[in-house]
Amino acid sequence: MTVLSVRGLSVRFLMPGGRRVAAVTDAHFDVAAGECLALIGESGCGKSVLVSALLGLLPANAQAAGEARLGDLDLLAADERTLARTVRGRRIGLIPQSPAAHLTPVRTIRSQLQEAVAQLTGVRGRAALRSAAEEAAARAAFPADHLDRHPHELSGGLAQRAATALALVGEAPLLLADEPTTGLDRDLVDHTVDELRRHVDTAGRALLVITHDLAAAERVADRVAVMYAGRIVELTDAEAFFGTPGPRHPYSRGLLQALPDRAFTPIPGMPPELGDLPDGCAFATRCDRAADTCATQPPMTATVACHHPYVPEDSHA
Amino acid sequence: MARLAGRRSLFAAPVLLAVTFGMFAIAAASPFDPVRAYAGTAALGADRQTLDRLRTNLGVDRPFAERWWDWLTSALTGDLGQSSVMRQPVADVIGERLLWSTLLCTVAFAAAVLVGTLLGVLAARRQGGWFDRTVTSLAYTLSAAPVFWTALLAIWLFALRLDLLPAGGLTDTASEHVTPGQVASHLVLPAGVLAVSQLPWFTLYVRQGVADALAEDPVRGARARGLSEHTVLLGHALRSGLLPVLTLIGSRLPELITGALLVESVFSWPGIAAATVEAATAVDFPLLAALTALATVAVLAGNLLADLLYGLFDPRVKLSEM
Amino acid sequence: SAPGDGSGGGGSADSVVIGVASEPDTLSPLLGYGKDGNSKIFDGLLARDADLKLRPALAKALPEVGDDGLTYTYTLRDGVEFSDGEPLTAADVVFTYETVLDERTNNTSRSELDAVKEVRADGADKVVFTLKYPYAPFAGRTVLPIVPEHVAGDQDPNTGSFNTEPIGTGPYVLAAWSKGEKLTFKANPRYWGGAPKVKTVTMAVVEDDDVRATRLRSGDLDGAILPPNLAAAHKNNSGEKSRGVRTYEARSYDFRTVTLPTGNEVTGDRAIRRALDAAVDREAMAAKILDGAGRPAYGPLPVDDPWFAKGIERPQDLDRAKAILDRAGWRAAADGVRTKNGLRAAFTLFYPSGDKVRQDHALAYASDARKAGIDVTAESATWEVIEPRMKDDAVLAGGGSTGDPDFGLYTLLHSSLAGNGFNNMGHYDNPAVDKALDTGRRSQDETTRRTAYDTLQRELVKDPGSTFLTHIDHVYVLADRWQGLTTQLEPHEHGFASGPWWNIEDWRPAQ
Amino acid sequence: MLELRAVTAGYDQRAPVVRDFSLTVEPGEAVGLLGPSGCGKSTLARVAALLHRPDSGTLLLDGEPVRHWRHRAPREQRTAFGVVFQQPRLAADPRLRLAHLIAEPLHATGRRSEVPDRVTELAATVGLTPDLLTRRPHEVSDGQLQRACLARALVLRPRWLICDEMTAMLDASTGAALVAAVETYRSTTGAGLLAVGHDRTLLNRWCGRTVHWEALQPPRAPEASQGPSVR
Amino acid sequence: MAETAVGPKWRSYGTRRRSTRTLRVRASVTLVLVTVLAVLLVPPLVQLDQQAVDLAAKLQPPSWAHPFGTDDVGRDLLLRCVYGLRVSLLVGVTAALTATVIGTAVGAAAGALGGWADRAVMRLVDTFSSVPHLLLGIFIVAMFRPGVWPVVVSVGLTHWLSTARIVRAEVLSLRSRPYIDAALSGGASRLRIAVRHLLPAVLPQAALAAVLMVPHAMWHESALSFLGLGLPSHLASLGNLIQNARGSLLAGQWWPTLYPGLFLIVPTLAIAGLAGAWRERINPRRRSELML
Ligand SMILES: Nc1ncnc2c1ncn2[C@@H]1O[C@H](COP(=O)(O)OP(=O)(O)OP(=O)(O)O)[C@@H](O)[C@H]1O
Ligand SMILES: Nc1ncnc2c1ncn2[C@@H]1O[C@H](COP(=O)(O)OP(=O)(O)OP(=O)(O)O)[C@@H](O)[C@H]1O
Ligand SMILES: [Mg+2]
Ligand SMILES: [Mg+2]
Repeated sequence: MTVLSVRGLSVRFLMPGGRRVAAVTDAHFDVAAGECLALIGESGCGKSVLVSALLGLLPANAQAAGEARLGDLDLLAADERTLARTVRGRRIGLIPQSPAAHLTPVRTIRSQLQEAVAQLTGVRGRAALRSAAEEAAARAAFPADHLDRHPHELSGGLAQRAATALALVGEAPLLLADEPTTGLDRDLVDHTVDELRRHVDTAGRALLVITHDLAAAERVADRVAVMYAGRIVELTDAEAFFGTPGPRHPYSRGLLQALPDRAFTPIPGMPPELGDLPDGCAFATRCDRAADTCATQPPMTATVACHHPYVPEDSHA
Repeated sequence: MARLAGRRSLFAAPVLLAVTFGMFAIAAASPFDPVRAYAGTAALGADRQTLDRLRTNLGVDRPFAERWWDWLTSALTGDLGQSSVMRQPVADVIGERLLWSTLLCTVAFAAAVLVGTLLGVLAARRQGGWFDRTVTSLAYTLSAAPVFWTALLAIWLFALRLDLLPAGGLTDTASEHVTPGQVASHLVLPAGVLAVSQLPWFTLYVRQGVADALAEDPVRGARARGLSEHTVLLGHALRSGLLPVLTLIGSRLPELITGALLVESVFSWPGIAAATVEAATAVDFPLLAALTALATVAVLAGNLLADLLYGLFDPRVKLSEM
Repeated sequence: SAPGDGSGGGGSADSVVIGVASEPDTLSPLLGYGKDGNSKIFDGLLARDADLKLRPALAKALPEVGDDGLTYTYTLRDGVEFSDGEPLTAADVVFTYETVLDERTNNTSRSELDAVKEVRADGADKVVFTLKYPYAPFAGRTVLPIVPEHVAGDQDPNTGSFNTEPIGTGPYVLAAWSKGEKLTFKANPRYWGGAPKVKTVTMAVVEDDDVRATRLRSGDLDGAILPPNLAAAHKNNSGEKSRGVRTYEARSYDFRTVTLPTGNEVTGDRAIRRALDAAVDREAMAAKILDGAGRPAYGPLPVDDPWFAKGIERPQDLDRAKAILDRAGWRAAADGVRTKNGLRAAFTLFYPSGDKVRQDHALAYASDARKAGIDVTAESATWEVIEPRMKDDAVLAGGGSTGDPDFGLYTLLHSSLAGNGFNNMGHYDNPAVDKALDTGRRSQDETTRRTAYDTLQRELVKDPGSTFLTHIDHVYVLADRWQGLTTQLEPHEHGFASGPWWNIEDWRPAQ
Repeated sequence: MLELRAVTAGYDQRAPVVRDFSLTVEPGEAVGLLGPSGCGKSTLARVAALLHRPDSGTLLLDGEPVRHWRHRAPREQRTAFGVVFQQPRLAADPRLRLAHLIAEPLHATGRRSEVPDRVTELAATVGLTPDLLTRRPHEVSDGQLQRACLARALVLRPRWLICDEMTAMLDASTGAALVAAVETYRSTTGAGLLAVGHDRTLLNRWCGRTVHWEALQPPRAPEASQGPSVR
Repeated sequence: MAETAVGPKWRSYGTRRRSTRTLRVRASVTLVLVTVLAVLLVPPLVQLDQQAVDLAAKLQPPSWAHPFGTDDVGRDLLLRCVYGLRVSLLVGVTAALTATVIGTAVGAAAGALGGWADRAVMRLVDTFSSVPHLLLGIFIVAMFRPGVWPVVVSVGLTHWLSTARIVRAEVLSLRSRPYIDAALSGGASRLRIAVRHLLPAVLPQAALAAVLMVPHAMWHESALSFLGLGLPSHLASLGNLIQNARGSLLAGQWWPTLYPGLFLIVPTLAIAGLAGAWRERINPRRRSELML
């Protein structure tokens, strides 16, 4: 059963002087119940914007097109009221990127947690709220003795855990986690990832996790989507992606090769300007397999959008 | 917190000294003539001898520093002196009137802060919407409206046209006893007018603070968490944009007192503020000094409160640094 | 509670609420309260009736004048008690006058009793005043309220509690004084003239004219003094409260004048003064600025006054004004302002700021003067600023005292008082006028005095030391619940003691 | 030489976050500092960059003890450090366009003339395309902002680089590119590097020497535990 | 790049607001321009004496001869409104600017310096604000001859206090932000931090204070004038005109109140509109949302 089904989602930012930034272009994917989809891709390729679009949290100069179905609700067409009252927090939880910036600076973590608990769950009463909040904190490994601190008094990792705790409160059927593991040490990453996995497994919930931490992605994801310059260029099973035969898109390969435990070499060239994308494949300029055909937009096949994908045999080449 | 309060109280003494001394100095330097003020309209028919005699009797030709010192030393022993315009001991003048002024100012201020904040929040909710535009235009208009004007309009509307509220005084003019019910009904108009005169600042600052906060990431985070609009507005946007408002609580006090000055005289409210202008233009040193000392204490307390509130409401402001 | 019911507005005849513009600083006669009579809490030896004639009050009869007008003997009425039950004695009278005359008492009108040499009791019920010089209108000064020595005697008259808790013999006692809000008076059951029918009188202090008018309209007040335009508006609107109100226009001695100081080269010139006198349109000022509630002033005394010199009325006559100036050598220059020997016919006219009526008079005056080629610049200032400049610059002054022409005119015009405080502001100096003033003051003979004041008024037309513009009517609006209300001819100060309520103790309910 | 000797620092005198911490970084050396989340690494980084006054202990800069911190530190000392903060969103003035953000230290130190060249050069180094340079922080992704912050840290050619979890929010390729940029800078200028993070693999790969927090600081008393309650 | 063959249906978020905003900004600019032009051009062009009293033409309702009617001594109200606006704008704008500049500078300096300097400055502010403004105003004005400048000085010198406090509070909160650390590390001096990083953040607050101060200063002027200390009360200033018209309103003549009132409020709203637009322009997020 699909929880979220995204069809042709595109997002543009209108800039002064009539320029447009194509942050997300024509994204198609589904997330099924009990499934975890990891979204990876170069910084600035549009992952966070995609998530914002799903929650209706884009700024006023943005335009969105396409369809994103959550059950029978089209998230893109829904009005702010519906989104605010029934969707956010209740049907879709979000762990935002830069959590420290997304916490209200003048209130303690405890009060924000308790507030979220009070609004999203049926828990009432001082003592009950208190313990529920502490429980939520514990789930994200947020130390209880830091609950009475304000966001600016937290370390990066602590803020990250606070944000995770807040997002888990609503027990939403779909969780969007934007870099849930930044600033965490290995133990905590594992803890968080396991918690997310447990969250998904318990009640057939779905998880869309954006991460740069490929180890974490490997640990949690069922499927992997790779984004490049606003497009999803590869969407495949995690096992195949991380293990054998490995990714098929040249970009995905480059990404994996850049890992510190592998070659630790960056993909050559500059990331493309989203305001001025080429007509064809955006990766062509940086791709060692590029050919003339790359001047046209490659169609998305079953798992990859590339004119010259690696085929399984190539993987050991 | 206690340390800050303690340190401020220590500071209060020199400030009080400076303010009262300054007041004596300014008043002495002003062209106002205490004798003329004392004599009132009778002065316009008085001859030179009478005026000279009054001048000696009132002791107004002594240097102001000397008079300030006298005032100070006797004030320290508890004797606030004799008010020449009121023909009464200063302590009596204050005793009779302070309660009513405090009542008026407190109610008005509380109303201004609460209603102003509420309107500001509602206006900020949809910036540029019709409600926002109505409220802001109204706020700017009100900020441009002199207090005596709003007062007159309020009397005209509520006392005359609608016949809802009494037009002035502390109690019904014919009544002889001060009952809480009467005071309450007589308080509505003056306090309302005073509140309305202070309202624009709160409304507009709250609106600005909330509107700015609404565009920031923390509110985006709060929204994403699924908090209700209400909570987002009050618990997050308002809380983040509250700093200027807290400041206003301290720093609008002087304006409030100035407003009370006018409101009290328009509504025949037997408070102390109306006496202030009289004391000033009459160069009634003892009364003036006592009133400024009172105002100073009020303002210092207000500012201290504001500073303490900063620490409470914005943890990024460190009390230890103030 | 709605203002209509609880307050006096509902209309019982035994209470009245009156809106006044200012509150007395003190209620102690020792500091000047009620010095002209009508003080309600107190009585003087004498009082004035509706026509301002003196009549006995605490004294049994008008005083016996002896020794060529140097002694005045009063016999006290029997059985008068202060409101605390103590009887009135001659000692109280002596105490009152002696305290007022005491140098240390801060009484501003002490100079009015300047003529008194000595006051002494002659037995328990006789008081004898001995004067320094014959002072014809002296009896008029003895309306001064009498205070009880047994209460005020132990206090410092300047600061004592008697200032706010007065006790007197008058028809009313002070029941409450909420400073800045109102004073409540109750009928004095011990009043020697019989307990008043109106049992409660409240004087609500409402500084602002417009607010007073509004509160009157809202039924919060039964009566109030109002500027003429607001009173007129009230008359038109009074239907809304469906209750009768009456408007009373009290004639007054209250004049508005422009002082023309002798020290100023322009205003000191008699031709200029006479031209100005001819150029001003007094009728228009009375009709437009005062909305008809006032009349042209042809001199310090109002046309209604029995002492007014008949025949000095004169209309605006611009041609005459121009002729006078032409003859005196003031020639019109290019900008329309006349000059003489290089001197521009221009001067500054100060008016006290905040006084709308004087402001309008000043502007209208400047406008009229301009038509005759005299450039008058109106400028507002506080009295503090005006005072030192009174001898050089014109001032829009006001004044007027009731009772006797001497009271107002001597201080206004006598050259010996030039520049003395606010007396004779313009340093007017006219021997004929001085002589008339002295005669009027000294002579006991009614005809001699009448001739003297007649001469004086005509002399003022020939050499106008100031341009008298209007006499202002004081306009009062009062609920129509009593019968036979009258007004007195009123002095410059008004509101608290003057007005239709000057004799409130005598009011009788309307049927 | 950058030397921390027995530094104790924190936000509350009674419960310091960093206690008795000692560490030395030689010029040209790259030291990785590895530690669990919330242990005080960022605090230490701020102390080292003269942005946070320690409660006790000394900081020796080329053998000279540092006496003043923050505003009072002499400008040359402050600018000897290039700092990449952990949270780019908070470390960027929201009103400045990225180009200006990068150039701000040049403006602040009166080296206006170098601005155009340095900005173009650094933008290329960290992989910022020209159109991003005209945007303000809220109009770019977190990773792009972090790149601008690195450029800002490099713009004054500091002798010491302090990178607080610089690559935590960057994808592998960009991360590798930035590390390469830092390494190039280091090798050409001989600057010292203190890289803070918890990715052991990354630090091992990047830095010549990786030290562990626990090894440098005596173990904490249990009540002051800063670690997660769930492990 | 090519949009998909069937062009996607874009859902936009905030364009409608944008167009009404443009309209509002244009209206504000026009009004401010008209005001300034009227104030600058009418007095020299129209050579009529605004002080000319004509008792016969007292309180005439608006007509062709007197589009705004006449006041209670028969002066033309239109002319007086224009003259009044001239004086009031001068007083209001100068006083508001003075107050705002002093307040912002003092507040920013106190907040940015912190510590000892902050305390000293803030106690000074406390001292100043202890005396009710009107009183201080009264005394300051009383020391000079009536005129425009004493009023400006008195209003300007008494009204910077709340701005100073507001600005300082904001600065206190801002100055511990990480981006200030970053600036420090970039070698910025205190002054530069105050001017480049703190000040821009508090400008909206200061601007709001300034806008609110304009009408406030205008009426403060009339309150002082009323006490006899400001401008001569027959001189046209909007405050004086409104003040003088009170009695007429109760007597049923609305025009002496309405027109000066409009002259006071409309420019205020226009200035507020401009300030609002400017505020949107300097707020980075609003700015990009409005695509400025
Ligand atoms: N408000 C905006 N206006 C214009 N462009 C924007 C805006 N917000 C984001 N962008 C652009 O959209 C693109 C996608 O940004 P997004 O934040 O989704 O990146 P990301 O994939 O999450 O990257 P990171 O891994 O660095 O977080 C970026 O190139 C960014 O510059
Ligand atoms: N401004 C502050 N006020 C009070 N406490 C603070 C403040 N900043 C950080 N702390 C606390 O100090 C401790 C160490 O924080 P620090 O940021 O140095 O940790 P860190 O090692 O960088 O952690 P992370 O890896 O999660 O970023 C944490 O417990 C944190 O809550
Ligand atoms: Mg992102
Ligand atoms: Mg950290």
